[in-house]
Amino acid sequence: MEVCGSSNVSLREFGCEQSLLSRPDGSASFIQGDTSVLAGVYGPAEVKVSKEIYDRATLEVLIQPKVGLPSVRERSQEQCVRETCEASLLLSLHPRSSLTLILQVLHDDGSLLSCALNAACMALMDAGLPMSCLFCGVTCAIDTDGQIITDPTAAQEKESRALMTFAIDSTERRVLMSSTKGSFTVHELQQCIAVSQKASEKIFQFYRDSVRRRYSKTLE
Amino acid sequence: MAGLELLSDQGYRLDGRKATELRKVQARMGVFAQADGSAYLEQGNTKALAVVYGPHEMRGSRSRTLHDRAVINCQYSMATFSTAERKRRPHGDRKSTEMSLHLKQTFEAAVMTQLYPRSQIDIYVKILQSDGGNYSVCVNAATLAVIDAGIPMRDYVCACTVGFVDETPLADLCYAEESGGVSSLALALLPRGGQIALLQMDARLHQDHLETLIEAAMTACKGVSKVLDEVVRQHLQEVSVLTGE
Amino acid sequence: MKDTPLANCERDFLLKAIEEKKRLDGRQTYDYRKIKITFGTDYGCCFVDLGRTRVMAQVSCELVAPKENRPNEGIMFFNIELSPMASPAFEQGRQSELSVKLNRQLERCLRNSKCIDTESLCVVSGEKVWQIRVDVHMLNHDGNLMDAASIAAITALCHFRRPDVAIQGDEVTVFSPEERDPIPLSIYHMPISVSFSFFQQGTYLLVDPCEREERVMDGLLMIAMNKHREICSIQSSGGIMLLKDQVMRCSKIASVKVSEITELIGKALENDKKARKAGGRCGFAESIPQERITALKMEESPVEMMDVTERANDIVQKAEAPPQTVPSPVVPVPGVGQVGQGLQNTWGLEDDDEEEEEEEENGNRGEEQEGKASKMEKYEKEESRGGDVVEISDSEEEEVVILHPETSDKAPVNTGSRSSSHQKGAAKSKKK
Amino acid sequence: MVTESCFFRTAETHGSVSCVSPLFQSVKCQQQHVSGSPAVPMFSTLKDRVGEVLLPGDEFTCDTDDTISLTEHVKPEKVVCGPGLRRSGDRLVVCKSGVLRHKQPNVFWIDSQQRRYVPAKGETVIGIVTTKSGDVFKVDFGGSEQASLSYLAFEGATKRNRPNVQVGDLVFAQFSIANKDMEPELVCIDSSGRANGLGVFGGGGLLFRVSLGLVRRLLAPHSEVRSDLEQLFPCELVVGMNGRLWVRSSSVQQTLIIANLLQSCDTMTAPQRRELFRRVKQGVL
Amino acid sequence: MIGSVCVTQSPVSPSFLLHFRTAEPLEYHRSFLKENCRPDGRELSEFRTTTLNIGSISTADGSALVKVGNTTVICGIKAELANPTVEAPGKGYIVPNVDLPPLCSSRFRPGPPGEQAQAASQFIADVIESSEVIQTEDLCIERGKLCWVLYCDMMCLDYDGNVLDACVVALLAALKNTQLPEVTVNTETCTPGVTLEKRHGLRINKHPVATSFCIFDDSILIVDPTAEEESLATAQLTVVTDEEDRLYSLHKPGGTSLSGQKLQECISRATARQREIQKLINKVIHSVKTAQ
Repeated sequence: MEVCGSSNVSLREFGCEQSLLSRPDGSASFIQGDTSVLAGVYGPAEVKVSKEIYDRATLEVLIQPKVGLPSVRERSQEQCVRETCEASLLLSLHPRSSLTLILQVLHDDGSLLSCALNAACMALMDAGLPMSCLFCGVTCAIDTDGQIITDPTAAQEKESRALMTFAIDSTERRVLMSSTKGSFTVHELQQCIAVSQKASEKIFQFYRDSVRRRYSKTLE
Repeated sequence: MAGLELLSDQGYRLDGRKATELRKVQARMGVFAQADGSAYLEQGNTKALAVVYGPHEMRGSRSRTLHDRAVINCQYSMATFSTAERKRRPHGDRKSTEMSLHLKQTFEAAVMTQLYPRSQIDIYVKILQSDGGNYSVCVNAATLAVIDAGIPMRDYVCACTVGFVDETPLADLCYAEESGGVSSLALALLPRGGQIALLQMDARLHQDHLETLIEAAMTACKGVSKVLDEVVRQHLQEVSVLTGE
Repeated sequence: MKDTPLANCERDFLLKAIEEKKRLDGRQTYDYRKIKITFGTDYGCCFVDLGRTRVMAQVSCELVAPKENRPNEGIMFFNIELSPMASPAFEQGRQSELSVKLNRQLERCLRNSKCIDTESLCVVSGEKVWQIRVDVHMLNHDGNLMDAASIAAITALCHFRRPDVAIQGDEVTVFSPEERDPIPLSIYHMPISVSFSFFQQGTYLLVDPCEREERVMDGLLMIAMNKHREICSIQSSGGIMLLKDQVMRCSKIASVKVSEITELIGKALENDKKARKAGGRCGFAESIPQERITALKMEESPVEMMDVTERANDIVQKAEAPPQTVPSPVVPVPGVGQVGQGLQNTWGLEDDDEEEEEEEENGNRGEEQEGKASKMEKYEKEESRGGDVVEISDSEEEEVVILHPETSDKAPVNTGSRSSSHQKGAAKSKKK
Repeated sequence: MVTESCFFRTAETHGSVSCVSPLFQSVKCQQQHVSGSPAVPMFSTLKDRVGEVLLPGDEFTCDTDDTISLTEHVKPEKVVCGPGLRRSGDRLVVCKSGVLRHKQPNVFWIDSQQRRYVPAKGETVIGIVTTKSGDVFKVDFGGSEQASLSYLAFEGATKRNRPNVQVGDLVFAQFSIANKDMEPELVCIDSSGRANGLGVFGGGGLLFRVSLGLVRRLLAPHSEVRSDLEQLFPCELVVGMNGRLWVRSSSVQQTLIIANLLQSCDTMTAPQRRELFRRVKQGVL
Repeated sequence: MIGSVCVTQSPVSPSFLLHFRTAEPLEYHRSFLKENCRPDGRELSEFRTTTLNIGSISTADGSALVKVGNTTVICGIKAELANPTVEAPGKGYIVPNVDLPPLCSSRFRPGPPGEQAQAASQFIADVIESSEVIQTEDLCIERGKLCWVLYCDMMCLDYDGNVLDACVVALLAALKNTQLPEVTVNTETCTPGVTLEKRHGLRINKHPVATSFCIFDDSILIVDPTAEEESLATAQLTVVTDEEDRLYSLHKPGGTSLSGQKLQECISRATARQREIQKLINKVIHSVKTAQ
């Protein structure tokens, strides 16, 4: 149960580029090791009458896999990302309009859902949509020896006994979204949550650094 | 297809035609009474039926209305029994959707759409029997149907498929030739001005031969246009006899 | 979502500029925008930037049964996905005219031109062949999607490596990249599409139109060619009327452009090969332009693990332990059981209503209060029966409160909510 | 065409830009009502961080027993929050990423590089007429729905004398109604019925898009970008708050240069920009 | 109990309450939650009555009908013979599918499965995979040649919230009820022979049980939400656990954030629920056996 050997408990090299596409209102690509996701946001824009909600904006999330057409797995991930975004966006400020978030998987080398969440958050920020807080995704794997591995690669994911992805909010560092696979104990769960909360600090700091860098030339 | 010799040493093709010879074209206009215009056309063994409705008010989604000209709506379909193997989807697959698009594009160029702003012209074409040159036969049939409907056109649009074998262009390919791995080129022409309304080519061909092939296609189209012209004149004569003028 | 409409003044200005041989981004009439070719981490993943147009192609393979009429040939499948990311006008999963056009043109350009040796993809004749699938994703639409897609697709095909296979008897073994080096596809030639847009009834002609130019053009001519000056496909689209001379002129320009682009692809592939050989990283992290202020990268960093275990233990220990005993379910008839007498459903089971009642008569007053007090700690064996029990019927029509008198011996039979017999269950717990 | 040969029409009609926008007044944070404490702490913490980059979720709380309040003891003050700042209980929460800006005496807002426009009453935008229906034109201004513009909302327009506006024309108009729950409405006249620079555009010129941040910088009272540009070519420039710019100059070439220069301004520092402008000037002249 | 008493004592008429509920559903629920109870009389951490019926569909190889309050889910299991996949020649496979047809609620439209149904199917598939409720090796008859495929179709007949919990119970009970016929492979002809008379049950390794929660107004946790509660909630959460207190899923698709402590409370409640359901299933299964 003890967490030792901190070598596994690290985040891979990560990077982000905002506003890289000309058409969407907001875009970002997020890279964790070799895993990479491209996100584009349109909105607030015109909404289809059938999807209109009178007191808030309609958010649609589309996840495009790299090969083939979206399947049930993507649908379930879309739900996770959408509801996480809905919790942090102030949708009531743009009633009767539509927001569309498209996530294109560029490469999957583990921790895909967390990378998608991070890309989504950066793209929403780039689009300037009002948000009550930021969020980030952290994936933890537990290997067969019970060791926790943060931000696992695809190979590590394959060998792990359990895999958990959490979305953590930036204000209180609580769990916005949780999606797990495999079996684990309560202790392991709580440890993973605690580790993710720690890791989230790093990611939020990274968000801040990249936004700061971006505005560095307009500070005057 | 090494076994098939598409062009014999004597210069004859599989079905005994010469290189530049067209297949026999037979056509009738005004085959349906209720449609605004209709035509049936046979070109060799390929048989097509074209029906035109309109110009009429916009139907379906009004958002497609163009305020300065008419919208042309084409649908191409193949009868389930038209090919050797039964066709599962008569229309709606990628190939036939593309064919519909090509027909639409051809007739947008030829029909004087600016005379009918905010309206719609429907052109439906069905292949009853397919033996090569489907696109060309459809265009030729549709031209007659449009003329039958009395819709003004800049000129006849005539189409023909040509192939290229042993440095020789072959006019009006049949199915055996098309599938025999010939470079084939489909061309829709407004013969009087020599304007190309659609140009489509598949398979490999050296750039230097392009001109010869286009030339051959244009000649073939002009040949088709003569036949169509005769059909139209004959039809008009019959009609005027019937109406007693 | 609708695209932004085009204003009349934009149209007029663009046409006027084209007449003066000026283009929005300062290009000449026959110039391409800057083409950038990059590769992903995988084999067969290629990004093409054509100015601001951006597409990604990914090649994948799979063992499938061959088509009946071609038992010795592998299958090529192409799919261009007009992702809504590229333009607000694109919708997911809809077969638009544009999508049909692009898909067919790509098929014609790469499949019908027989640029790939499909016979080499046959594993067991008539049984197993490789299906090569090319997915092209449009990421940003700034005009001339076709050329970008064709460059991306052919480059990705050149870059792709399929796993090696061995056949022993009727057993087919697929080797992983570690076991045996994957094999590139055998490609005969590289067809590349070049698009020409026509303006003012064909008077003016531009190569590589951008999105705004596409919106004012009359029509488009796409010519696919390889560097041996062999035309692989020609397609005109839009209601234009071309003259033969124009077509010939376009084909000449195309041959020049194609040889330039082929060279560029060759260089890009070469560079990538070198980088991979040198063992350098060639993933996406390397592709982030460091000089841009919109981009930032952070090195691998450890996560602070100081008090994680303590925190987790703390939470687990502080939480209340789950109860050790739980109420037993009621089994009125074989095959039917019930637990949790909190609230009834409005349905009765078809055949078991009559027998059910007797089973549920073993009430017990005191425990209800106790269960409530002990909050989730104690689950009693049998469901309890309260004295002055208040029960709310769950009918949808009205939220009425029914006050039941002292429990009767027998509950009413077969009512919608099998009422009073099921009182508040002992499964009483409360959230703090 | 409404324009005379003036440069920067918008800047004149619009006057001092962002702070007059009612958007600012609409999101008011009245400190004294919130917690009863003097507003000074909040005010000063806000002021301390002006020019910093803030992210959504960042908060300003006012501690009732803040010692700073002693140093600056003044009467309770209002803090006016602009875009990107929201009141939530007794806190002020940032909801957009960008740079915190301040304008005397007590206006604060977040300056971001957003691209999608959200309409605000009183702001002037460049719109494209998409349809004529009944008594109104529908105008696309790049927001979440189309705005309506009445036939009568033009200078001198009457029931009989309708303005000559075609589908696809550009209009320079001001929002008379803009809130999240209603269809936005545009007018091409000011309160006294005069055009005052608003109206339909004449022929020619090029329309292009830039970020909303750049638009605000162009419209600022002493805009450096604008003064740099003034030295380059004589041109007409119309700036819509919705990120649309319209430019017309003596030749197609010059118009294209100006458009490309402005589009690249977002990612340049002031010296870089001046250097580029200088090079262009030398190259062209 | 407190809530219901409080309502009876209040002088408002039932029709007022009905209108209140229709016009201001959120306020209506809040007024109950303030008193730590819910409009249907339950306490915050109380489940609705769970009724289980096993083996009601004789055409299926295993079946179960579960009712949680009004929510009704029926699960039928059909076993078919198939070839194992190339990747896993020694395993059979399980194909779950959750169907939310238009008949169970007006919120579902005819046509291809909506997002909720697809997400539910994925959730069930994940639970089966994570918990290894059945060793897929058990389903293999002859390595590389023949195996069983279990098609587990869960259909919702009446939708009143918390469909995931009901699905998991129905699936588990149906699996326990499943009797597969014996299959022998003829070594000479390589054709399988099925003996329908000789049947045997599946080995069930684990008893995963799901417990769903809703969060109201960002703070109040309630268990087993009804459809109305689900639509008003700010977040949903499902915990899956087994008899050994191992967790198989902590599925929270988004919504209001929760702290580790709150999650722990949910897990404790889920553990109690697991005991309850396992007992229920065992007892019902036992009753069927003794009756035979």
